[in-house]
Parts: sequence; C-alpha cells; structure tokens
Amino acid sequence: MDSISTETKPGLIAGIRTSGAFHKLLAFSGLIALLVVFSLASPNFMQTQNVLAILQATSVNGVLAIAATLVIITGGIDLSVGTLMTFCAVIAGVILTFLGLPLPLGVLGAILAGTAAGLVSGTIIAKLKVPPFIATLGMMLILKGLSLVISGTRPIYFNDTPGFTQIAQGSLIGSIIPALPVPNGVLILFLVAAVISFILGKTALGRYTFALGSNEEAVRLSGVNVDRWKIAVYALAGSVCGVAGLLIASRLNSAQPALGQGYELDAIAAVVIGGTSLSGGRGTVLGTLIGALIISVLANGLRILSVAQEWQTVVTGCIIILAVYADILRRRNL
Amino acid sequence: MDSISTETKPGLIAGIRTSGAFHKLLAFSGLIALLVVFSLASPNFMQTQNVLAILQATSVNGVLAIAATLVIITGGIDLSVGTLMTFCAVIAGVILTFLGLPLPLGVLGAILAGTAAGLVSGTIIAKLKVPPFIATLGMMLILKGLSLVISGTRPIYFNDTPGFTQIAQGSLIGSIIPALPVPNGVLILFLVAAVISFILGKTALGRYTFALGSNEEAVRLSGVNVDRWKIAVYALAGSVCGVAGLLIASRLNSAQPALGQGYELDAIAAVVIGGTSLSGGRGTVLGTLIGALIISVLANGLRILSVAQEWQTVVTGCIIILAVYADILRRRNL
Amino acid sequence: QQYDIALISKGFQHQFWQAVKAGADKAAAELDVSVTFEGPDTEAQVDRQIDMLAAALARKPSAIGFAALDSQAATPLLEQAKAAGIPVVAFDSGVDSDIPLTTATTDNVAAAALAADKMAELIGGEGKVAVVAHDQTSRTGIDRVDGFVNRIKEAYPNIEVVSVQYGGGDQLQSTEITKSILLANPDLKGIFGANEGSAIGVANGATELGSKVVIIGFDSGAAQIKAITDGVMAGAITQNPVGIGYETVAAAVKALKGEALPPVIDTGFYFYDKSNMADPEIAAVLYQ
Amino acid sequence: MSALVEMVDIDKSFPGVRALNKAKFELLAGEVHALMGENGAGKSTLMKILSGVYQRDAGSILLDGQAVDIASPRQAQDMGIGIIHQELALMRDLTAAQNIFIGREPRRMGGLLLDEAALNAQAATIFASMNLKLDPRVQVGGLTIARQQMVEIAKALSYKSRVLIMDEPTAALNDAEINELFAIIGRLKAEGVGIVYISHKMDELKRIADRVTVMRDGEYVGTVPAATTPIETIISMMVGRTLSNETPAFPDVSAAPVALDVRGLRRGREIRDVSFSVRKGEILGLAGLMGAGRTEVARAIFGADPIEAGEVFVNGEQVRISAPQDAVRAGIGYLSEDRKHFGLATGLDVRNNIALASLSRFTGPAGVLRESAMRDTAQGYIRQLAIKTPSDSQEARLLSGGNQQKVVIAKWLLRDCEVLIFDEPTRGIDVGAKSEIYKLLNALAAQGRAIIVISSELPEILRLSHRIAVMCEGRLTGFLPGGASQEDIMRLATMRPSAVAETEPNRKTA
Ligand SMILES: Nc1ncnc2c1ncn2[C@@H]1O[C@H](COP(=O)(O)OP(=O)(O)OP(=O)(O)O)[C@@H](O)[C@H]1O
Ligand SMILES: Nc1ncnc2c1ncn2[C@@H]1O[C@H](COP(=O)(O)OP(=O)(O)OP(=O)(O)O)[C@@H](O)[C@H]1O
Ligand SMILES: [Mg+2]
Ligand SMILES: [Mg+2]
Repeated sequence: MDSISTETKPGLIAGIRTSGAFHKLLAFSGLIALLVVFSLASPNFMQTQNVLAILQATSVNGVLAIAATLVIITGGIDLSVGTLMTFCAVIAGVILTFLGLPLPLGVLGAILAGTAAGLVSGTIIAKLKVPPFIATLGMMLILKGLSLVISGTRPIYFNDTPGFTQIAQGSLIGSIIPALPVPNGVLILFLVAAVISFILGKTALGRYTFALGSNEEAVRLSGVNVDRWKIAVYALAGSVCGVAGLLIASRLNSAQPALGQGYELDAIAAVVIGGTSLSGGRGTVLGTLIGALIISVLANGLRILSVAQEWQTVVTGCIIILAVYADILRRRNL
Repeated sequence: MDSISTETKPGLIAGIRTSGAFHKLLAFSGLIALLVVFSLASPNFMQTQNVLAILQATSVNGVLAIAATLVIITGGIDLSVGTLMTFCAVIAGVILTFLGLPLPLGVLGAILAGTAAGLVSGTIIAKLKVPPFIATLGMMLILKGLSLVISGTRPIYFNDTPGFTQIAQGSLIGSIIPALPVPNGVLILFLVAAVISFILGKTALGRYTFALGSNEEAVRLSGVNVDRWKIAVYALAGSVCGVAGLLIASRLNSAQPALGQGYELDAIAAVVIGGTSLSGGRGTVLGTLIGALIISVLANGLRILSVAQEWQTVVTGCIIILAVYADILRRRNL
Repeated sequence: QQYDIALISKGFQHQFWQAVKAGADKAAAELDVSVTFEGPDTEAQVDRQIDMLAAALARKPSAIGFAALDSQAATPLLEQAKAAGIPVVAFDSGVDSDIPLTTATTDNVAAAALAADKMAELIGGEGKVAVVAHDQTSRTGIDRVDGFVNRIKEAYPNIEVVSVQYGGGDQLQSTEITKSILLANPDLKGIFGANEGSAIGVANGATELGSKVVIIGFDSGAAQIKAITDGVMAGAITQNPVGIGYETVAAAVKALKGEALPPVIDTGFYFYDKSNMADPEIAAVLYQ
Repeated sequence: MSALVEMVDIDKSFPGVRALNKAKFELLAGEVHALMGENGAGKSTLMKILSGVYQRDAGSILLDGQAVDIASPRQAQDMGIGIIHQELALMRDLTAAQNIFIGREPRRMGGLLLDEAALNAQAATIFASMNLKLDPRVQVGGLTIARQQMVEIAKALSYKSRVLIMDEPTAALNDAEINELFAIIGRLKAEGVGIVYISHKMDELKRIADRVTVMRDGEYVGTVPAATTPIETIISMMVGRTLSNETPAFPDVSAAPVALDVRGLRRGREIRDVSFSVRKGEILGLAGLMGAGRTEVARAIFGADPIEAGEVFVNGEQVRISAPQDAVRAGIGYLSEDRKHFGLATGLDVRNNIALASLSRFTGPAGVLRESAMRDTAQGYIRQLAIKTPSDSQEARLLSGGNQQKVVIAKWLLRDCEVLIFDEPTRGIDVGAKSEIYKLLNALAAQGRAIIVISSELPEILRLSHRIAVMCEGRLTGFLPGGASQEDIMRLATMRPSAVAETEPNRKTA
C-alpha cells in the first residue's frame, strides 16, 4: 500500500501535512459559497471598499486566531488572547504616550509584553501542570485587571505619536499601487500568517508543536524537553497577541483597557471552523485564516443585507454549523 | 494471586471511582482556606445572611456547571448552557405571562425546552459529526437570537404568576425551621446535584457518559449505540439548563433575553476547578459544586473586603490558578 | 466615624461609569465619606448586579446608591435594605419602587430626541439615517434608540431610519458595523451613535471609509471630543455623569443626616459641538 | 569484565500494587538476554526503571560497574540506553520519519530550519536496512499496528544505543517481519550491543536468546542459559508449575449448521470479493501476511467500517449490518487487534470494561445498574482468566499489557455471542494464560459457537483451527483443513493475483 502513495507531494506553504493543506484549499468552498450568496443578494457586497472592509475587519480576529491556533495544535487552549491583546495595547500606550518614547520602542514593547505574558502562561502550564484552560482563564482575568490598573481605567490615546495609526490604517501597498489600497492591518495579518505557517512547517518549534498535541507522553519518552518547547509555543502565541494589540490600538488610535474579553471565543471559533481539532496534533494557519474570514464575511454580509440583529445571530449560528458540516461531508467523500 | 486485593470498596455517592470521590472530599480544603481567610478578614463574611447570599449566588452557576459537567465527562463541551438557560426562561415567560397558563406548565415548558435544545445539539454532534465546540457555539448563537426574537427584545415579567418568585427566592426549609432560611434556589441546586450524581454513578446513562469520554471508539466497537447515548447526555444537560432558566427567572422575577452569553465560561471554569478534565472520562458533580462555590466565595469575599474592582479581577485570576495548583500538588503527594 | 456608601452601578469599565465614579469620589472627598463603586461587565448581567447588591448589603454600609439594570429584579434586596434601615439612592435611571429616597438621573428619551432634532437640522430635514447603539435590551439602549427613532418618525416624515444595529458598546465592533451600514447605504446622510463606545466606533468607521456622513454621538471622552474638534463628528449629547455620581453621594449623605430630598434630581443633558464646547457650563460636564 | 548493566534488589510499588520486589537483572555486552514472566510479573516495570521512565523505590543500577541514577528518558538515552515500549508511544499525527527522529531532527541553515529531505532520507535508510517497505512520509496514525511497531523499532535502532530494550517487539509482527528483526538483532549483537528481549513467544527464545532471566510476581526467579535449558523448565519457572500440553483433536463439524455466511464482501483494494462461511462449533483460522486484509474483513463484517458490497447471513438469515451495534444484536462479537485504541475504555475500571458490551444485562428498572452483579461477574472473569489486578475497580490503564488484553477478552466472553471474531487474541499474553485461552476457545466451540481466529502466529493458527482460510492482498486465496502444514499456508499467503488486471479505480489508503 505504501508504494502507491509515494507520488511526490509538493511542499505547500501551510505546514506539516500536505494532504491537510490540500483539504484546506478545498475548504475555501464554504467561504466561496458565502461570498457568492451575498454578492447575488446585494450589489454593495462585492465592491472593493467592502471587500477591504471585510479584510480589515478580519485582521484583529485573524491574528488572535493564529495565536490560538498555535496553542490549540499543542492540545492546549488559550482563553487569554483577547485580554492579552488589550494588555499589549496598554503597554504600547504607556511607552508611547505616558513615557513619550519613539514608535519602534512602543511596537517592541507591546510584542515583548505579549511574549512575557505567554512565557508566564506557558510556565504555569508546563511547570506547575495547571491545565491550560485554568491557567489561561486566570491569565485572562489577571491581564484584564492589570490593563485597567495600568491605564487608570481610561483609554490611552496615541495622539502624540502621529505614525501610530498608520500601523493598521495606512496602506503601504496603496502608496505603491494606488488601485489597491489594502490597509497595512491586512498586510500584517498575512505577514503573521506566513511567518507562523513557516514556523509550523519548517522549524523545530513547529515540529514539536504538532508532536506535543499528538502525544505529549511519547515526546517526553523520546527525551525531548517537553516543558521548554511548550513554554516556547505559548510565548510565541503571546507575541502574536502583541501584534494584535498593536493592530487594534492603531485602528482605534487608543488603547481601550475594557476591551478584549469575549474576543477569545471568536478567535477559537475561527480556528475550529478552519478545521483544527481542539484535541490537538493537527491544524493549519490557512484553515484558521479561512475560518476568520468566514466569520467576518458572515457578519458583514448580514449587516449589508440589513438583517435585524437578533436574526443575524440566529443565522450566524446556523451557518457556522452548516459550514463545518459541509466541510465534514466533503472530507468524508474525498 | 489476585485474591490479595479484592477488598470490597463502598459505593460512595459521587460516582464511578471511589478514590476520585475521596480526592474530591479533600478538595474542599481549597474552599475552606478561602473561607477561613475571608472570615478572618471581615466579620461580616460569615454571617448567616452573607452565607445565604453566597449560596444563592452559586445556585444558577452551579446548576449550569452541573449541566456542563455531564457534557464534559463525555469529552465534549457545551458553550450553549448560558443562552439555553435564557431561552428556557423566555419560554417560561411565554407560557406563564403571554399565554397566562398555570405555573406547573411553565416549569414543565422551560425544562422541556431545555431538553429539546439539548436533543438538537446532541443530534448535530452525534449524527452529523460536527465537533461539540462548533455545534454548541452555533446553538449558543441560535438560542440567543431566538430568545430576543420570541421576547421581542424586552424582559418578560412574571408579575401575574405570584408563586413564580418562590421557586428560587422562597424558603421551604425556612418555613419549617425558621432559623435556617435557606432559599429554595439553593435547595434546588443541591437537589439537581444529587439527582445528577445518582444518574452518573448508578445508571447505565451515567456509565456510558464516562465510557464515551474514556474511549468512544471502544464503546462503539462494543456494540453500544453510541449516538443514542450521546444525544441522551446532551438532552439531560439541556433539561438541567432548563432548571437554571427557572432559577434565574425566578430570582429576577423576569426573563431577561439578553442575559446568558459569557455564563458558559463561568460554568466550565467551575467544572475544571472542580477537577474534571476537559479531555473527558472523569469528573464528579461534587467537584463541580466545590468549583462553583470557590468562584462565588471569591467574588463575594473580595466585594465584602471592598477591594477595588480592577484588583478583584487580578486577585480572582491568581487565586483560581493557585487553587487548582494546590489541588494538583495535593494529589501528587497523596 | 465615617459613612460607608456602596454604589452599585450598571457598568464599571466604560468611561461613562468611570466619570460617574469620579463624581462620586469627588463628593466622597469633599464630604469625608468612603465610597465603593462596582458594576457588572455588561448591562445584560442583571443577576450579577443582584449578587453585587447582596454582597454590598452584607457589608452593612451606611447607605447604598443603586443604578438598577432591572428594578423589579432588585426589589427583594431593596426591601431588605429598607428593613435594615439602610437608605437607598437611585442613580442613572429610575427604580420602579418607593424605596429609593431620590433618583439622580438623565432623561434618556428626551436626550435622544434632542439628538434626532439636531440630526434633522444638520441633514436638512430629509434622507436616510442609521443608529449604532450599544445594547438591545438595556434601559439606556432602549430609551435612546426609541427616543431617537420615535422623534424622527413623529417630527420628520422625510427622514427614514434605515438601520438600527447594536455593537455592545465595543469600539471595534461598532466600527465594523458602521462600515457595513455605510457600504450598504451609499446615500446615507447621518448616523447616531448612542453611547460613547458606539459613537467612537461610528466616527472610526466613517474615517476609515473617508465618508462625510453627519455623525451625532453621545456622552464624551477624549476620542469623541477630538472627533468633534477635528470635524469628523458634528456634535454629541452629553449627560452629566460626574454630576450624577456627585449628586448620588451627596444625596446619600443628606439622607443619613436626616435632611429632606427632592423625588428626582435631574442632572440634565446638553448638546455640544465645536462652537459651544468651551462654554464653562458644557466644559464642566464633559469628561476626558 | 563487569556487566554492561546490573540491576540489584530493585523495589517498585504503585498504589495498591507491589510491582517489583528485590528484582535482579544483568546484561552483558553482545548478549541477547531474554526477560520472561507471566503477565504482570513486572518485566515492563523493571525496564521502565532502566530507561528512566519510572524511578526505583530501592535498589541500585550499575552501568559498566558504576552506580548510576537514571532520572529521565533523556538521561537514559545519553547513557546509551534505548527502549521499544510495549505500548506504542508514537505521535499519530506525525509522519514515520518525523516520529523516528523526534528531538534529533537534522537541521539546515545553521540549525534554524528542519531539513525534511535529510530526515526522510535517513529514515528511508533505516527502513532499507530493515528490509521494510514504508514511505517515511506516511502519517503513522493511519498505519496498522504492525507497521507502527516497525516504526518503533526503526526509531529505537536510530539511537544506536549500547543497551537496547525490546518489550514485546514481535507481539504484533508476522513471521516475515520477525525474521527481519532477528537478522537486525544478530547484527547488533555482533556490534557488541546488549539486548534485553521481552516476549511471550517461547519459540523465539531458542532462536535468539543467549540467557533467560525469569521473573514471577515482581521477584527474581533465576537466570539460565537459553540453549541448554528446556522450554518446559523455563515455563515452570515462570508459572510455578508444569503445563499440560495436550495435542488438539479437531471435531468433525461438517454436518453442523452454518452459523455465519459471508458473501461477496468487497471494498476497494482492501477487500476483494471475500466469501466464506463458518459452522456452529467450528474454529476458522484466518491466516495471511501483515496487511493481507484480515482485520479489514473482520471490521467490515462487524460493521465497524463501511463496505461497498456484500451480504452477511447469521444462522441462515440475512442481517443488515451498518454499525457494530447491528452486528452485536445479530450475535456477532469482534475483539480488536488494537486494544488501546479500540478495545479498552482505559479510564474506566476493570469491572466496567468487562461489562461494557453487556451493560443492558445489568440494568434494572429506571436504568439503575446492579453494581453487585457486575462486581461478581467481573471477579468471576478475573479468577477464570487469572487477570492480575489489585481489584476489579482498578483503572484498566494501570494493568500490564497482557492483563489488559485479558480484560477485553472477558468483555466478549461475557457478551456471549453466536459468532466470535478474535483478532490477534493472544497478543502479549503469557504462555500459561495462552493455553487457558486456547482451552476457552475450544470450550466455546464445543458449546456450538462459531469462532474466527485471526492470528499472525502460524503455530497458533495450526493448533487452534478446525479449518484455515488464507488471505493475500485482500483476497481469499484458499482454504486448508485443520492441521495443514506451515508451508501450505505460506504458499497461499503469498499467492499473488495472477495477472488479473486492476480494474478497480485506484483508491487512496493512506
Ligand atoms: N502505573 C502503574 N500504576 C499501578 N500499577 C501498575 C502501573 N504500572 C504497572 N502496574 C502494575 O505492576 C505490575 C507489573 O506490571 P508490568 O507492566 O511490569 O508487567 P509485565 O511483566 O510487563 O506484564 P505483561 O507481560 O502483561 O506486559 C502489574 O500488576 C501492573 O498492574
Ligand atoms: N487505518 C488504516 N489506514 C490506512 N490503511 C490501512 C489502515 N488499516 C489497514 N490499512 C491497510 O489495509 C490493508 C489491510 O490491512 P489489515 O490490517 O486488514 O491487514 P491484516 O491482514 O489484518 O494484517 P495485520 O497482520 O497487520 O493485522 C493493508 O494494506 C493496510 O496497510
Ligand atoms: Mg509488559
Ligand atoms: Mg490485523
């Protein structure tokens, strides 16, 4: 049976299992179905501006979902992504507005704050053996409280750092190709996706991420320092949340300390809709991107159609189930 | 050779593994530590009224957490418990206030609505093979939307059903033993806990609940109709949510259609703090009760001590992690 | 010894509630009493608020200030307070009960109707408008949406409210909602953002799309004030949150001292824009 | 010369179990040292202590005469101790090559990136040295147990250890693979590697072992030279008595009614037009090389996997089987070859695992279980099958491998099916228990049950079967009478399809 399947498989970007990547490409179909339906239902849907609005709306949740993907592949879960994002935004605010330091320091500070928080979560999970759900639930609350404390429960504005809004709202591409004013936030989302895809597919950290989720005990028995790698994964996820913090702060031109709780559910939903299993061991960044896009397209499309909000909720619930069910059917018939 | 160790072990209430039940009894220690600290810190903490307030505050989350326990033991997860609770409350409102039917019909209606919603979730999970996270996320949104639609986005008051507030707020015990005015809501929580403990420990449904979480494939290959039992567990969890719906509606004397989202996190947290693993196969109702109590004691105690709200959040996060860590340490040293 | 006054509000983290808290703290400092201030995460969490009220009662405070999310739900506890001889002062919105000695509040329906009048004036009495609100079921959400929509219906037949959507007061979500409304209705003339988070979201969404739609906000805060200064937002309704907090504590202290109180303390609301923002009367009620 | 490894007076206890009591073991360089004992004797535990998985309670370990502490698997590796665990410890979502080199991946770009090409090439080299045809890039979760076992072996070999512990490496293997493994062992031995070999297959001792150490109930019994000690002596050392070895007599069942009739079963390349029948009272052996499709046929009959075509008759009546529950209702039971994934609910206790397929029998009014009846039943099987467990409420995962297997057998014995399909029933079971199970199967047949036994051990097939069906590449290649020769079976098992054009569309199997 093995000789049949020795056809060469191209190394796709998305990571470790090429057949998985192939599946993901097909998973576009659910997304495309949504796009087609909404395009037919409203002429406003497929306009460039709206498409950009959808992409922009995906950027924060997409980046958070990528962070969640990392942790979920290890078989863990991260409930703190939302409030960690806010915490990082607040740290950027402290550096840039309270201390008046230059922009690059703020960016660095936010990402390092995320990494540090991830290190703490990871250490609690790996060393103290606290289940990821509890450790990150605790971190979620701690970070939420700290954001309020540090900011003095006030938003911190970035009015004194003029370049700050450019991080998400400017358009590098647009300044080169004026016809394509893709906001930087979207660019950053794809950049993060590419980097994390690469790490997952090509580096030792990525390999151990999958290995941990697949069978942690086996990895340990193979003599690998499981704790160290697990902590590294959480730290990496934390730094990705730092990027999300910069994105949201830049979009709102402020660090809103009260924001963030509840974002974890959307992020995890994007991951699971994208085909990553919560039991770990498998998952792709591409799938997560598609999951995040499905969520934003749905929200945008239903609003464009001016569906009453209570019905929007009902329809969203149904479509999420259907989209995942369609994906399951497709895989079964493959 | 095996006869050495065939000592009979008494069948304790709490479930399938007697050593597990023993552990749980010890897990009280975390809770007791909290109680001691708060009692020393504030003379108001241990007063009857406050203790009753804590218990009353535990009742809704406790019942929801018991519903979540059932599902989590099967290795699933139920994100819809909070909005299902609200949905059931709204159904009670429709029956009692809109239709003016008698109280018992309202109670029955709420519980049946919960059962029906659980049947739907269970069927989606068992028959369509949609992962529990997605199925119940979808249901969470659908039920949230439907509650708003049915209620016309307004609270439904139970002023025309005078006995309704008695469900949670009256005190059957108090009317017999005036010195012990335990509200019925608390009584109902313990009743639900006892019934579900019994089902988990003593009935075929309970046994399959654990078996499914332990190794679903092995159960299937033993010729068990896995789908049917899984659906039954979700339906049972749904009816427990129905009870929670009645409790909260009775406490608020109204069905608040916007309530409910976010409650799933507290419920699941109570389950996990209580020592139930999210990977399924193990768990006790007693542990969940303790978990739910830890959460309410923390919230109440910090308020009694007039800790600033942002710091309350931080402290809660830390203590949740510490409580679970202490439990892990204890088990390791056992 | 010092009076201990427990304020249970409808929210905590949002700027409006922080401004109320600031007012309460100011009164506390002036009157030499101690004040605690708490509120649930969202205005949907009626039962959490009840638990907070129960915990506050257990603390045996001298007086309680209470902004009910649902006044009926709180009745038993308020009766408990009365029985214990703890005076209760309502704030922000009324409590359907005779227990509170007074209510320090804004008339949200009238405030939103004023926003509708200003909107009609600014768009020339005709065209399409939309509302981005914070909450579909909370008292303030309902009152402001109803106040605005009903006023438009009654007084301005040529204006159509094409969309009312809710973003939970979350700036980012409100931004996305605004963008979709603008893209779905290219001929939209105006949007009313019914609380601070919604209003910032509306301003943000319009900026991101480069839309020149007329925006009327609610409450203040640095972002909204800046949006008005920059001309992105035409103006906003402000309540007097600092005043609400201050009056609540002051009334509680009066009650404790046995002084008489009026049944309602109307803390008022104002429309402000670039032109009158610096007026001392307005500047005093705006919070940064 | 001091021994390569010396373990002296090792004690180890688990809650409720004294697994090792002053256990002793000695390994020389260039020696194959077999470690024998009944299920639960403590073999795996002793070796887990040597490989750093468990810590000893007392005793000492000497490596080259030096006392050492082995605190972790990593440390054991660094000391040159490698182990193939009895329970497979693979990362199912990773490929074969990734599994083999986990923690030691070849890198490129100055160590920054993984060198996947080198990884696959190195794995391919190892596979080639094992004469194993396996794509290094295949995901191990989709492999059969046997192939997973080969991946484990490849992984252990890749460490190039001085001490190599093999805990029942051949339990899942077929003769051909076993021969390859023994060739490898021979090479390692020549290189001076010390090999600890644990197995329940007595014939293997004579073929490869130099010395044999026997353990019983966690204690050291003795060490004897393999070549000169009769098997019977070793067995009596293991079980503390001599086993009677009666030669089987095959009953004539040709007149008995047909209990199970399978017609035209097919699915893709795995099952190609399989038809056969089993009579009441008959034991049909199903033989074939690894990957011949025997497991697939069994799972298909049982409804565990879908089929494309085929009919199943039980006692002459056609039954429609689309899920295992249909099969069980029709009176068919199936004991899976992979107990960990498909047989046991490892988190449940022994009692409930035994009752799992028959819970309705213990269900009283209102769904309440009759716990005492369950306990009595479970304890009955614990006695009958000599399952070594502190009590029937011990979690199944804490039992030794062989005892877990017995629990699964008990589950199906309790269910009392008309037709029983046993897939590798004696995998990991000690000689004493094995002959018990043979007796049991014969007794079941004598009661009129129809039994199908799938086994990769030809002696087992030959000893048990009243009739033998042989498969090759998804096809039934022929039937043989009981007592046929090994050569006959091998001839049929390697009878490849005669130039039959592959008309079926290619299907993915991996
Ligand atoms: N982690 C554990 N917890 C409790 N008991 C254990 C544990 N591991 C092993 N045991 C017990 O220790 C004893 C020895 O087990 P071990 O696995 O070493 O046996 P074995 O000789 O390898 O048997 P087999 O031939 O069946 O593999 C058994 O009674 C087993 O149930
Ligand atoms: N889970 C699986 N995924 C992919 N292919 C499989 C799987 N299980 C079996 N196969 C393939 O199906 C064919 C038949 O395997 P099967 O396990 O039925 O063989 P068998 O005769 O029982 O051999 P064994 O001795 O290995 O149990 C083989 O080609 C095998 O590689
Ligand atoms: Mg063993
Ligand atoms: Mg097989």
